[in-house]
Amino acid sequence: MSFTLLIVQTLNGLQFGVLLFLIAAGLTLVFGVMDFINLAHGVQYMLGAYLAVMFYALTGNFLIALIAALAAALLLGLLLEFTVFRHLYDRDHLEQVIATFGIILFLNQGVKVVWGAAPLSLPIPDMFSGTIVLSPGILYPVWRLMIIGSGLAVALLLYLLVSRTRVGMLVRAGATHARIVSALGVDIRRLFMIVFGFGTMLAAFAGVMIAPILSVEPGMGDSVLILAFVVIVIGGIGSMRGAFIAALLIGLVDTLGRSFAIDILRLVMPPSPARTVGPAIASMLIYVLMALVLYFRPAGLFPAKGR
Amino acid sequence: MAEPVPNPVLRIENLRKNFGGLVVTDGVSLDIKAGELHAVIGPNGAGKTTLINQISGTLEPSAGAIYLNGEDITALPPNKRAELGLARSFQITSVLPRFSALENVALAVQARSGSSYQFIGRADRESALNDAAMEALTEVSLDARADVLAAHLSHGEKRALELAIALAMQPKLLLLDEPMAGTGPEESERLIVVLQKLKGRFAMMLVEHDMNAVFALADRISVLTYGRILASGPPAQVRADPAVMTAYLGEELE
Amino acid sequence: MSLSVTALPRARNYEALPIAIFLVLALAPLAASFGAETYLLGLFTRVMIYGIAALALDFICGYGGLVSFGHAAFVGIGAYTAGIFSAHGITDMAITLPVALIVSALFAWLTGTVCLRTKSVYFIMITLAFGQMIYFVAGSLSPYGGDDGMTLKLRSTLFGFPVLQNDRALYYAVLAFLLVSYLLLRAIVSSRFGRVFRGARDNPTRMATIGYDVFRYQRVAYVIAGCLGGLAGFLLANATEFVSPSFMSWQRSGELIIMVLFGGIGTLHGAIVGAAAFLLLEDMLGGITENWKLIFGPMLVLIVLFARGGLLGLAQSVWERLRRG
Amino acid sequence: MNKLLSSVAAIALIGAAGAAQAQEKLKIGVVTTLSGPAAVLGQQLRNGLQLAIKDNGGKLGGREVELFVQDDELKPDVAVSKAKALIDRDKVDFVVGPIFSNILVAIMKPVTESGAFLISPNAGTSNFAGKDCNPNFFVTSYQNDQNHEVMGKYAQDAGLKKVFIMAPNYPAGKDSLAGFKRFYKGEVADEVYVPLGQLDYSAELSKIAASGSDAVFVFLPGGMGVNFVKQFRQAGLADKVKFLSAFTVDESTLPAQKEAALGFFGGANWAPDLNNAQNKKFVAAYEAEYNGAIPATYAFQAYDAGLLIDGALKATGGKTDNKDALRAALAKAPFTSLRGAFKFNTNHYPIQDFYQVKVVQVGDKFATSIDKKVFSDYADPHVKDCAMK
Repeated sequence: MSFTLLIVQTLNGLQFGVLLFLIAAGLTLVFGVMDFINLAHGVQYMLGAYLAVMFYALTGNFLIALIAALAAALLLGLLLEFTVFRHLYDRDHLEQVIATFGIILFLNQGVKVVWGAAPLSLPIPDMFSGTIVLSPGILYPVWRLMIIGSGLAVALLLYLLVSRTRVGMLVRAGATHARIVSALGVDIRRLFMIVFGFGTMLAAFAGVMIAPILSVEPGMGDSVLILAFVVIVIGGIGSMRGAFIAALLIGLVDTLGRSFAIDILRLVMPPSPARTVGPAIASMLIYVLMALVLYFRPAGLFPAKGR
Repeated sequence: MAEPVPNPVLRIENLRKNFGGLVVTDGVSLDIKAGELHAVIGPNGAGKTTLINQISGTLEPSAGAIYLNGEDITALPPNKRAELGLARSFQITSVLPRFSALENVALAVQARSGSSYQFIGRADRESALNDAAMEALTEVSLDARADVLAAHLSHGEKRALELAIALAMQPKLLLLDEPMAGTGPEESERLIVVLQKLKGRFAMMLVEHDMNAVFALADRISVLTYGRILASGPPAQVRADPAVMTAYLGEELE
Repeated sequence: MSLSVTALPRARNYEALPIAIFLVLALAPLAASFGAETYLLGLFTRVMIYGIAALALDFICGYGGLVSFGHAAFVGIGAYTAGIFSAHGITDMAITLPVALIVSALFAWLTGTVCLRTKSVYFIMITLAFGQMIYFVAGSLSPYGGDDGMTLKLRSTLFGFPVLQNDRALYYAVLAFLLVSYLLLRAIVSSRFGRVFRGARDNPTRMATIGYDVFRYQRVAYVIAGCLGGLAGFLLANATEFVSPSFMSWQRSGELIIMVLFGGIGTLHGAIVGAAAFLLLEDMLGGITENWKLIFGPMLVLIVLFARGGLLGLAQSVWERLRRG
Repeated sequence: MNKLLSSVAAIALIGAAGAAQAQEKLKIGVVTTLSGPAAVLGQQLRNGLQLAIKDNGGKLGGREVELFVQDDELKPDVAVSKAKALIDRDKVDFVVGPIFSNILVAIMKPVTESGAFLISPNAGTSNFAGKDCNPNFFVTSYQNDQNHEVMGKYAQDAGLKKVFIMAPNYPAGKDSLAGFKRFYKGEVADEVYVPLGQLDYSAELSKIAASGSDAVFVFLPGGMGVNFVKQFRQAGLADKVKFLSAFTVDESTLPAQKEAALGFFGGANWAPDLNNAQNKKFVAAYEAEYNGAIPATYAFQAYDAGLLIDGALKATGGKTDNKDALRAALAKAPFTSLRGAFKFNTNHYPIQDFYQVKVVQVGDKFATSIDKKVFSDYADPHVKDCAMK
């Protein structure tokens, strides 16, 4: 458990956290402003990755693939919003869950029919494909640093958008007092579309950025979706700041837990049971964290007021 | 301020509530005698509902104490206060929409008669519960609408239903949070008659904007502004109080 | 978020439908004996077992407004109790079933104490959290097969007699458990307790000011639902002669919610219809094409968009339209 | 979609051949994983068996074949239900499958107790090789530990000093590392179990880098392997640390791993370039039939399962009603395996050669290639616990 290893793992946790934030940001916006539970949000992440693979195969240029994938994901997202989601906004949460779960089943299978069941991959753009030396013998992939950097940049951009622009003001107001916002004569439907489209793009962006690291396969959004929900619930629904802090917290706890749980358990038990129990405990950590947070703060770390 | 009353049903001592920097209840002290109807009036935002919420226990005060029949209830949850004889109506109608009017009231009766941890036997066929509930509905002239779902009642009927629920609890103190709000003149008139009939049976605290109702019903009036009690006393005295005149009542009474 | 108040008084088919459902279930083995008996019996046994779990979920969800996203955890606990006992050679259900129920109840009591402090979506997520925890615990039980699960050597016995060994006997035992669960929940729903529990969904603040400690009532209901989930798991282990952590994955919890909504939430018998519809569709569509989810997914969307109140609601509105001509 | 079409085509073909002969069709059930990320393995299994039937003119053992394919969804209880459907509704004589050990454990009882034969073209757990061996159960693949043992033997023979080993935290994962350590006697830098389905290996990669190992040995099937291989390469470890594996780099994952896996090693009982005429024909036919995809071991073992059924039925004259005769015929393994020498041990698990294979580029595709034979006529050690003689 050397110090360099701790630093590397912290970076890894940060990278994972930033990725979660990109997904959770859209989720918490849509949930907070529209009171809409969109389970299909994870599918948007998957679509982003698949579209990037497709456009990369067509153009051979990562940047073009990224932009095209974002545009296509936005179009698909808006298409879904138009055909299905907008009819669900005034339904209760349970119905939203079921309908969007149906969308997940459909799109997971659809992706398999279109692109096949085999995992696909997207290469890292050449200029970012190397590693940098953190300390002698310890390398760190540049692309992971890129993910951290771009994620933090998006977080900053979101902060400025939400705190400095009119749409951002409406979004903040909408997260706490949706009825008042609609009473102000704001075209709530248009606001919803903007928010939804934006959330979709963020998820797709996360999918594109992670595609060079993870395999692109049907169902890749499912586990991420659950984690994103954990993030927004810990952070407090509708709170961008909460989502950011909770995402980093989950990323760090999960990564550090996985790498050090066994070592810590070895201090108190023999290595063999530690190896068996360790991974189970490591997998459980984030859920334990969520249960603890909700026990002491039943509406998350940064509860939106008036909710 | 008014003299301390011996053995009041409700005594509030120096109650204080702040949300962050905003002080909503600012050192309120108040007594309600047995059988008395005590009205609390004041402009919007004076902290009247906040006060009621603290008394009924849905909101925790920042400082001060609340006594019901001499017992300190400041830290008790709402259901315990209800068991001790505290009933309330809500400013925004608060009934059980999926239950019939009769069942709404029967639930209140049930809370006071025997255990509710009975898992078999149809509750809606227990005549003891239904009879008592019907009695309360009759008192508020809602007996004809007993089988209608609460969600389908008119606004005035829902306000009456709230009153019936409170009655069925056989309270020692009833908190009424703007019972006339949103009702038409005719329905208000009817509610005033009902309340007049009930007066004296138990202590009541009435928060109300409708000054006709307040002056027709109240034994004493306290005026609340910015979370403080500005004046307190019999209606005639409050009406004559120059501070009240300028601060609040003046314009409205003229 | 409007309240579906209108869905309440449907007294007429309230009685006819459950009777029809149980009649069909009671007679199904006769029909099955004309072909593919073990398979059909097995399939319907599974339907009824998931029916019990879905019933329990409908009870807390449809009547109490407590949407649990971790209900499969109880199914898993029941199944693992049966499995672990069986691994140690104890199969008598006079011992194992009560233990399964008690363990489920304890888990429900403990987690309910934490979960019920939260509301709405937070409740959904915290129940998920506990479901995931117990899922990972089961996966780490390496003496009992770990992630692979394990085969039960024997089905449960009663006082030494192998009463469930025969598929048909198992079928009718499960049917009996389903009937008892259904009748029990129906009784509870309309009892004093059930009325308080239902009231707590409509307006918890009002219930508190009338004098009810809402939390305690909800926790008791949660324990009841947990016990029935455990019962379903116990039976599932016997029916498949196998236990596995996958019984309690979050996907399974999600499927239980779908079953409840599919049939028609807040009706109890709707949960049984939903379980049947879900499992039979899965089986049939799976037989038509391996891409059956391409059909099933949109079906869920359509049900939500156009058939409020699930299949029962749909059937009812079609029936009423026909009657009016 | 093309798969659906091809299965329709296969059925049509069977139908055309069927007109000539009125003998009752041979019913074979398939239990395989066709949904979720692991579907790619399940499809290989199904494709391999279908190809074997097609290459035999739609017949096995002289009888037309009717194939019933069931998706187990990787859920054990669903698998049990579908297996019962095959036995009971469809009256199959053989069940071929599954991919995963946990599904095998679940369906063993319902299938074999009914008298049908279960032929596993992949999963081969140690309990069914040993104390729980079953007369109606045959394995055309291997005992699960063996590919790991190949790598352990290789690491030992190559004189590797320090190896970092890793597998998912489930029974097959534990068997895997135990198998490796059975032959590798050098220092184990660390033994790591990750949760099944883990996608990001950043934590483990840092540990590998910090451990100063000569080599890693991993067992990370499916998508796990795709991710690990890519991240291993990205972390810059590929040039410093030798990559040994089982079920981690094969033709089902290489289309996604591509260059990232070049030069990586695996242990296997077969590779597409195994040099015999029958195998070459099979690989070419598979590529032609399934959109140019190179078959992986799952496909070849399923193809062999088809050949096994064919050979045994020829020996019984196409009859399946005498189970004992059929069992005896199956046990003789009366067919020429694509891997060459093949026979069943008394526990009905194969005795066969094992190889170290290496990832190479073939045109614009990637495949494993035989590098070195590690074991000859190798049998699993669990057979001593099996009561069958």
